Amino acid sequence: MKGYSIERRQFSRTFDPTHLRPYGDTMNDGKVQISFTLPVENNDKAVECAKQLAVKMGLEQPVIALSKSLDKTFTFFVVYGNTSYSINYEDIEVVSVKVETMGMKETDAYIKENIGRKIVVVGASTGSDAHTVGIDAIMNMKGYAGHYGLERYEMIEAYNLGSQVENIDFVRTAIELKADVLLVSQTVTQKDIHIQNLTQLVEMIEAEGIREKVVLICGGPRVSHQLAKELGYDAGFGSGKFADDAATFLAKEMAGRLQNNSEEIS
Amino acid sequence: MKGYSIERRQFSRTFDPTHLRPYGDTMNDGKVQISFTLPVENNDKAVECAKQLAVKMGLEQPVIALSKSLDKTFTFFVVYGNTSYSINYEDIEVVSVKVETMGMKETDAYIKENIGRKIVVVGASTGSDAHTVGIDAIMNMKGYAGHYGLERYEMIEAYNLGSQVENIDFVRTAIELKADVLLVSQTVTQKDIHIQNLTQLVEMIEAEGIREKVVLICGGPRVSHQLAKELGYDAGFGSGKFADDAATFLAKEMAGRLQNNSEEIS
Amino acid sequence: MKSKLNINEDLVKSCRDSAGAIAGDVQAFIDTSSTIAVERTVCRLLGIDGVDAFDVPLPNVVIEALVENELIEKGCADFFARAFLATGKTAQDIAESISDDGFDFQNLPEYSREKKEIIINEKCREGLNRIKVNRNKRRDYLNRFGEKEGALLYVIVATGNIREDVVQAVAAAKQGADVIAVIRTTGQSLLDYVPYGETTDGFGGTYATQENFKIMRSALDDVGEELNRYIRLCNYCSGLCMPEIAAMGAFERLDMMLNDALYGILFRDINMKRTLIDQYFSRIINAYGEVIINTGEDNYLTTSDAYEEAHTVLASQFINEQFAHKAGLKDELIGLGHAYEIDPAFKNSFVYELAQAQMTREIFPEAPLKYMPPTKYLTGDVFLGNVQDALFNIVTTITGQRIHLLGMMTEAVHTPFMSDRAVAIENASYIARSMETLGEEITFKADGLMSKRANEVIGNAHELLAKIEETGMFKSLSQGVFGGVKRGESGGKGLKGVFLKAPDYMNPFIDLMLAELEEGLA
Amino acid sequence: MKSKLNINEDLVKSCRDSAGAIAGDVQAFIDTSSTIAVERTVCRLLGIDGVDAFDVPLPNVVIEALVENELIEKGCADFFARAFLATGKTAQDIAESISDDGFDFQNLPEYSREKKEIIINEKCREGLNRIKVNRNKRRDYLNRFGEKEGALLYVIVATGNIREDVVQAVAAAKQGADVIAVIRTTGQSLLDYVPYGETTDGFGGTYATQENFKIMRSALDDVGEELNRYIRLCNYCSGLCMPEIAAMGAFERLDMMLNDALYGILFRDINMKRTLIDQYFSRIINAYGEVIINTGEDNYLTTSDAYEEAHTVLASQFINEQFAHKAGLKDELIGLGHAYEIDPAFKNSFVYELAQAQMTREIFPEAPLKYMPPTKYLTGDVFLGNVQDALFNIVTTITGQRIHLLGMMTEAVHTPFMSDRAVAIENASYIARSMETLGEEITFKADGLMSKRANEVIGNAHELLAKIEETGMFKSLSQGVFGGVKRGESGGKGLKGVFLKAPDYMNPFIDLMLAELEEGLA
Ligand code: B12
Ligand code: B12
Ligand SMILES: Cc1ncc(COP(=O)(O)O)c(C=O)c1O
Ligand SMILES: Cc1ncc(COP(=O)(O)O)c(C=O)c1O
Repeated sequence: MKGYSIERRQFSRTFDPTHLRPYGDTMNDGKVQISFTLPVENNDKAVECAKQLAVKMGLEQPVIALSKSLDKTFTFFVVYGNTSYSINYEDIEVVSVKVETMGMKETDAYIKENIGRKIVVVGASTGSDAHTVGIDAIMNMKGYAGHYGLERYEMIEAYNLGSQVENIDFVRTAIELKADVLLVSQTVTQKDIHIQNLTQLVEMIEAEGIREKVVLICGGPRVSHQLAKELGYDAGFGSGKFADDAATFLAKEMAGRLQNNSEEIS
Repeated sequence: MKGYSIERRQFSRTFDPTHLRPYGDTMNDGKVQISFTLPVENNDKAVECAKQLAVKMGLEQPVIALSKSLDKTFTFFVVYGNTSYSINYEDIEVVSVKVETMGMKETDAYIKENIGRKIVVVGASTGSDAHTVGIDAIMNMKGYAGHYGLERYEMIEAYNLGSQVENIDFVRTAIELKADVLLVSQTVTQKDIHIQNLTQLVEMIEAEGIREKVVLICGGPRVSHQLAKELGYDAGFGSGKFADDAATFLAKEMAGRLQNNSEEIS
Repeated sequence: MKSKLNINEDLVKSCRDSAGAIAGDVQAFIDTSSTIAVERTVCRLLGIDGVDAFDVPLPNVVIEALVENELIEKGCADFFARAFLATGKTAQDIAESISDDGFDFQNLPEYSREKKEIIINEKCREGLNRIKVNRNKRRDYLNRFGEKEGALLYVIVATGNIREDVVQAVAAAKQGADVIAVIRTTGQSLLDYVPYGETTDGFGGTYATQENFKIMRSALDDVGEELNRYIRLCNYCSGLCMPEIAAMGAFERLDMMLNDALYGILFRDINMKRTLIDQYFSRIINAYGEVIINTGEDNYLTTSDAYEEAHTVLASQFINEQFAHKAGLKDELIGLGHAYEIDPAFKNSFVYELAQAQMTREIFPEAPLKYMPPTKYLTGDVFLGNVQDALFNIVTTITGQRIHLLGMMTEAVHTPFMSDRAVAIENASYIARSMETLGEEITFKADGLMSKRANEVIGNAHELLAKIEETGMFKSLSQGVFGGVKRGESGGKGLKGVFLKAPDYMNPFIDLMLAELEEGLA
Repeated sequence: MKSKLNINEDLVKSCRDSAGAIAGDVQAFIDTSSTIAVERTVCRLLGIDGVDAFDVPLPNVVIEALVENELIEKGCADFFARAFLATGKTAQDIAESISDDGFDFQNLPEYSREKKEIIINEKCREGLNRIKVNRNKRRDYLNRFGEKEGALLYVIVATGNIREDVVQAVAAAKQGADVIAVIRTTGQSLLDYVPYGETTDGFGGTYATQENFKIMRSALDDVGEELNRYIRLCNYCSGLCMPEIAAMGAFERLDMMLNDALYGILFRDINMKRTLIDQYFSRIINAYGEVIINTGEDNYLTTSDAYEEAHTVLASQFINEQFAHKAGLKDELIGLGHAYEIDPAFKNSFVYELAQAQMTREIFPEAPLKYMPPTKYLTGDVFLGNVQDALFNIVTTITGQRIHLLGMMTEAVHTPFMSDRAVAIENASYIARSMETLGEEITFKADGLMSKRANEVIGNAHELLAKIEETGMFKSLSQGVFGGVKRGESGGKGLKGVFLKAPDYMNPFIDLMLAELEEGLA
């Protein structure tokens, strides 16, 4: 008998942020669950393959909880095991929206005080994307999940252009409407079409020479603030973010810019 | 914009057993699903940690489908992505039970013809393990899932000692009953207690000098033939194996040994 | 069957009357006009296929030429009647010569109505016979294998590559799927032509082409033989090519087609006149081919709240039923759509969905209702997602929905993996098995929440239908009655393709098929 | 409430009568004897705690000494009465001097019955007051926070380490759990003593010790304050130490205890005489502390088929109810066990489980039924497992089971991860919310499958009870009536610890508690 450790693996059970590991029921036990399909017949050899793949993925002593035929030459696996990998939590740097979200009334008051006029916001689901529920959630009067949309804000003039709006039309309309803020929604992410589309928009706006004049915000289920920043946006909002988050950000961002400008001028 | 590949990853879509990869909806796409909990608060930083862990596990472009608070400092993640790892299917070697399973009548006939007397089988759930359903499934008259148990076999004399049978008592009883075959069931695997227990049994049997005289079989939900062989057993049966599988194996194994013996003698 | 919900039958009847009036109104308009898609379909039914050197399908080439030559108002059947008489060639040959610029439109002779009718009717019958062969083949299969009781498990494949789709579809069939729908590539519905040949490069779906239909049909027939079950094939004919795709489906023995002008209007911004005319012809073809249509009311609940706007779904179903009847579809072929899109945070959400599904079942007793799973409220929580789908599966099992579109636990993440589909099929099969006769075992409280809710929904639908009847369908759509989406009468894509029929316009297919359908498909 | 299943009430009554007779028979035996566990419990209730230098608990030290000195037959209360009178010391001091070998058994004087009763009753009341304080504290909490309607979501923690258990339990409470059960380490039920102190090294569970109880209780009280809910704590007192653990639980305000001699007999091979005597005293303590007991009939279905042996569960529940009544437990404290262990491959499995659960609910209308999830038929298919658990959750929601032990999708894989529990709680909460009033909305067909099934199960239980009444409980157990497990009257662990009471045997706790309980807990 060789290769089997009889005793439970010894590991420190103290939380260590420099070696952050997954948690099953004990600190640092490293437990993870994996599932995947292999394009081979369901037999002992396939199970061994699954095990070895799990090992390559860093699992120690993977347990194949399930191997199930999906077809003659396809087998689905569910695997549990403990990963040997850890993450240094202290090294992680992320950019996130820092401002604390205000309510609608608060934001309206803030705009009144700090900007003194209505903010013009133009939004759309751009490119070939036909999903409107996300941008509607942010803009429509009734809002979403109990958060009123921008149309209901006293100090925001909101234009929702709908979906499948080509970037070129979007930019043109924004210029016509003298938009202060552009909101772009992207839902379809297959083949990274959202990246492609969002990048194109930034480039167009830069080409038009209005990048500095507008606050540029994108959103969608697979959009993070980090991604948005990397793509050249001022902010990005994903799932679980609502009109009030966006409104707070755009109001503060506008105010911040005004202040900078006036400082520069003075 | 850097670091994002706009175009879909190019990979060969031809099945290649030397580079077996998981299958989502396209050959070699490498798709896997992972879930785990990290002992940190649910925020952007935690999401980034989850992503980095997934990357360490070999996932390219992991998508964090879910990040959900379990408590203030625990966050659960569901991640999808494509792994860069592959397995050489042709290199995989597994030992598996090769014989084709016979039905009860067939096995009885086989024993009559090849052994010419009843085979004495003694089984138990050993050590501290109190699970009897597995060994009962194999031995009890009524069997399990439509497979009759060994007690119903005409040519098998079956003794089911039940559960929590200490190895020492098990061996003693087996000797008393002149057992040809020993069946051991192990269900509890925490802290690898089954390995510990199964190993101890083999050692005892060797110490008693009867290893060559008995067919030694183990079983249980986490037992594979491979594991059984490594531990020194003649065979191992896991989930989805029934009395007929065990009966076929033990009959053929007995017959094989008889033949070898008679060959050696002549 | 007595209503389990004490449904107000008078109100239901009144809804149907209103819907009949609404559809009648629209039909009066439809009868005045045709579209380039309808005419291209006539080409296809006459046997024209293939593309030119620039990959433009020959039906498009022909119809563009007729438009250019101002021959379109009489219908392309009129043109072909004349061309047949003049040249003695097949439609395909004629089309090819048009494509090669070798057709002399200038000197095409005119013939008597009678002569034209004789020759064109003959050619049309040939086309229709191709469809009949398929119809009979399906009937044979169903006789041989028998028809499944209970819900048909419907799954989608969407790899973009028809060959990979086949792999997925075959695996799904083996796992227990009864219907395979090949999702179309994003945006195909806005193409004013149908792509040609085998394709492997769709995006979020696979091109609907006749060759792709054929490839999948044959794969499903093969696996069906293996499994001793008839595996149905479904595709989508909403969009700018409704009747063309209906014709292709009829030729390749598709069994179901998503077919709904309202869906195109609201969710693809297609012009309402264009698509309602297209829908009429497409549905006649579906009816003739015994292809079950699926309507798209479920989509309303992706943009509107399922509880508050439940009545809009019902109202639209009534209208769609009437449109379908006008096109010769029997109730057995009308797969009205609805969906389990209620907010899972909502108290008693399941109870309301059960009431809605039971109500729909009772109001359309013969229709093979198409029931869509929760999608909007699925998140990346795949474990909970599988439970949301389970509740949906239960409603179907209890209320006898027929076309049961399986929910995917990964709905919010990606188009389904092979394993996602397997998980979904196992979920649905387990529930169908473990609750097999539950529907018969339970009754609902006479004056309970469910009964009240059902009657409330009917009441609201009744009111809405009355309003639409008064306002007219086109104007109502511009007011956003469905899915909260507003569309203008002259807005949207494809209006350019609509034209007024000349007094001597000719499309014998319509008459031939409707006549046969009225006879009850001899 | 009218039966939804048209249950034959006469047969139910007759079952109850049989069970009463069976329990009465056993009770006659119980009253003749005591056990070392009962006597150790008297020690604990008198305030003895702690261990000696070899980690042997002082109650064990004392009782072993009494056995050795042949003083046990009169009961340790008799000994302590004499020792109190002779030494004037506390029970703890006396125990310690026994432990230090400093107690002079030889020269312990005898006193009149009256004198002994006066002093021992006084000391006993002190012990009982400790329990009353807890009882009142629980009542206060429940008054403050209110009692939850519907099912109590019950989850287990099982890390082996009480500190880690606390982390899990607190997280579970925040996710929505109402009851936390700390699974015991494997094999603790076979220890003839209760381990002492805080422990971190259990195996498949955590040692049940008084200190561990205290640690968890305090953590749950804290998180309860935060959540404005009273979080219940559960542990296990089946096994060789039933009454001792009951006493510890009463001291530390546990709210529920698994408590079932039959479970110990069948699944832990504990001697039936021993554990039935222990059970009696333990249940009196549970009753006095207002601790809900949970019985173990669910376990029968892990070794027997749920459909075929459903009646054995019901028969055993009837018997357990009678045993509980004899120990002064009100119906509100009798958490009879059953389980959703039906084979998922079985047609209509859900319908049968629904019938069984509804039947149980109607037969024991006041009992806080403990309903166990599917376990045996869970496999490594965690996705399907979550759906199996969903069906179980639905049965509880429809039929109003009270103690709802959440199923884990990873049941066949490992003891629950924190995330497994979260998935389970989300599953159950979603279903409870979305089907909140479904139970009120539906009725079952008068002469349907469910009604027939329920009455069939009752009929079979009736027959079985009649047979047990005739054969006697002990002999019936040796014939394998429950769970297919056969146990002999003199087999199993712990028989050595049973002794016949002397005629002047004394255990004032029994009388004091029963008297108060009869008064209705003043
Ligand atoms: C409803 C729906 C549809 C409806 C859309 C109706 C409509 N008018 O929008 C219909 C049925 C028409 C549809 C069509 C298609 N869909 Co669709 N659809 C969905 C579904 C079910 C829900 C999306 C939704 O409405 N979510 C609710 C909203 C509120 O959430 P949200 O968009 O994330 O928005 C929130 C945040 O992200 C944020 N946000 C979003 N945008 C913005 C913008 C700004 C500025 C800010 C600040 C914030 C913000 O705020 C919102 C509130 O929190 C999803 C599956 C799912 N459950 O997610 C699939 C899904 C998005 N669809 C998908 C696909 C593939 C399609 C099709 C391409 C299918 C096809 N082949 O035809 C077509 C798309 C056609 C096209 N050209 O785009 C895929 C996308 C896969 C991927 N990742 O690329 C999904 C994930 C389904 C799947 N599993 O395949 N779909
Ligand atoms: C029923 C059950 C119990 C019952 C057992 C009743 C009984 N008399 O057996 C009870 C309630 C008493 C119980 C107790 C405990 N259980 Co338990 N139990 C289960 C459960 C639900 C089902 C097991 C089962 O019966 N499966 C059905 C049988 C037929 O399958 P099988 O054993 O795999 O057998 C098949 C094959 O493996 C093979 N086979 C098996 N043995 C052999 C032998 C031979 C020779 C051959 C040829 C083939 C063969 O053939 C069979 C047919 O195909 C599982 C969870 C699950 N769903 O798996 C947990 C489980 C096994 N139990 C578990 C635990 C931890 C316990 C306890 C330790 C809990 C505790 N702390 O007290 C105690 C055990 C006490 C002890 N000392 O062992 C864990 C084990 C975790 C692990 N991997 O270590 C599980 C997985 C539950 C969990 N998630 O925590 N349990
Ligand atoms: C009625 C109807 N038609 C068509 C479709 C699909 O259409 P498209 O291919 O235009 O996305 C749907 C999709 O949900 C539908 O409901
Ligand atoms: C009634 C009863 N008591 C006790 C237990 C747990 O006992 P042990 O700690 O002996 O495993 C169970 C477990 O299922 C039970 O049902």
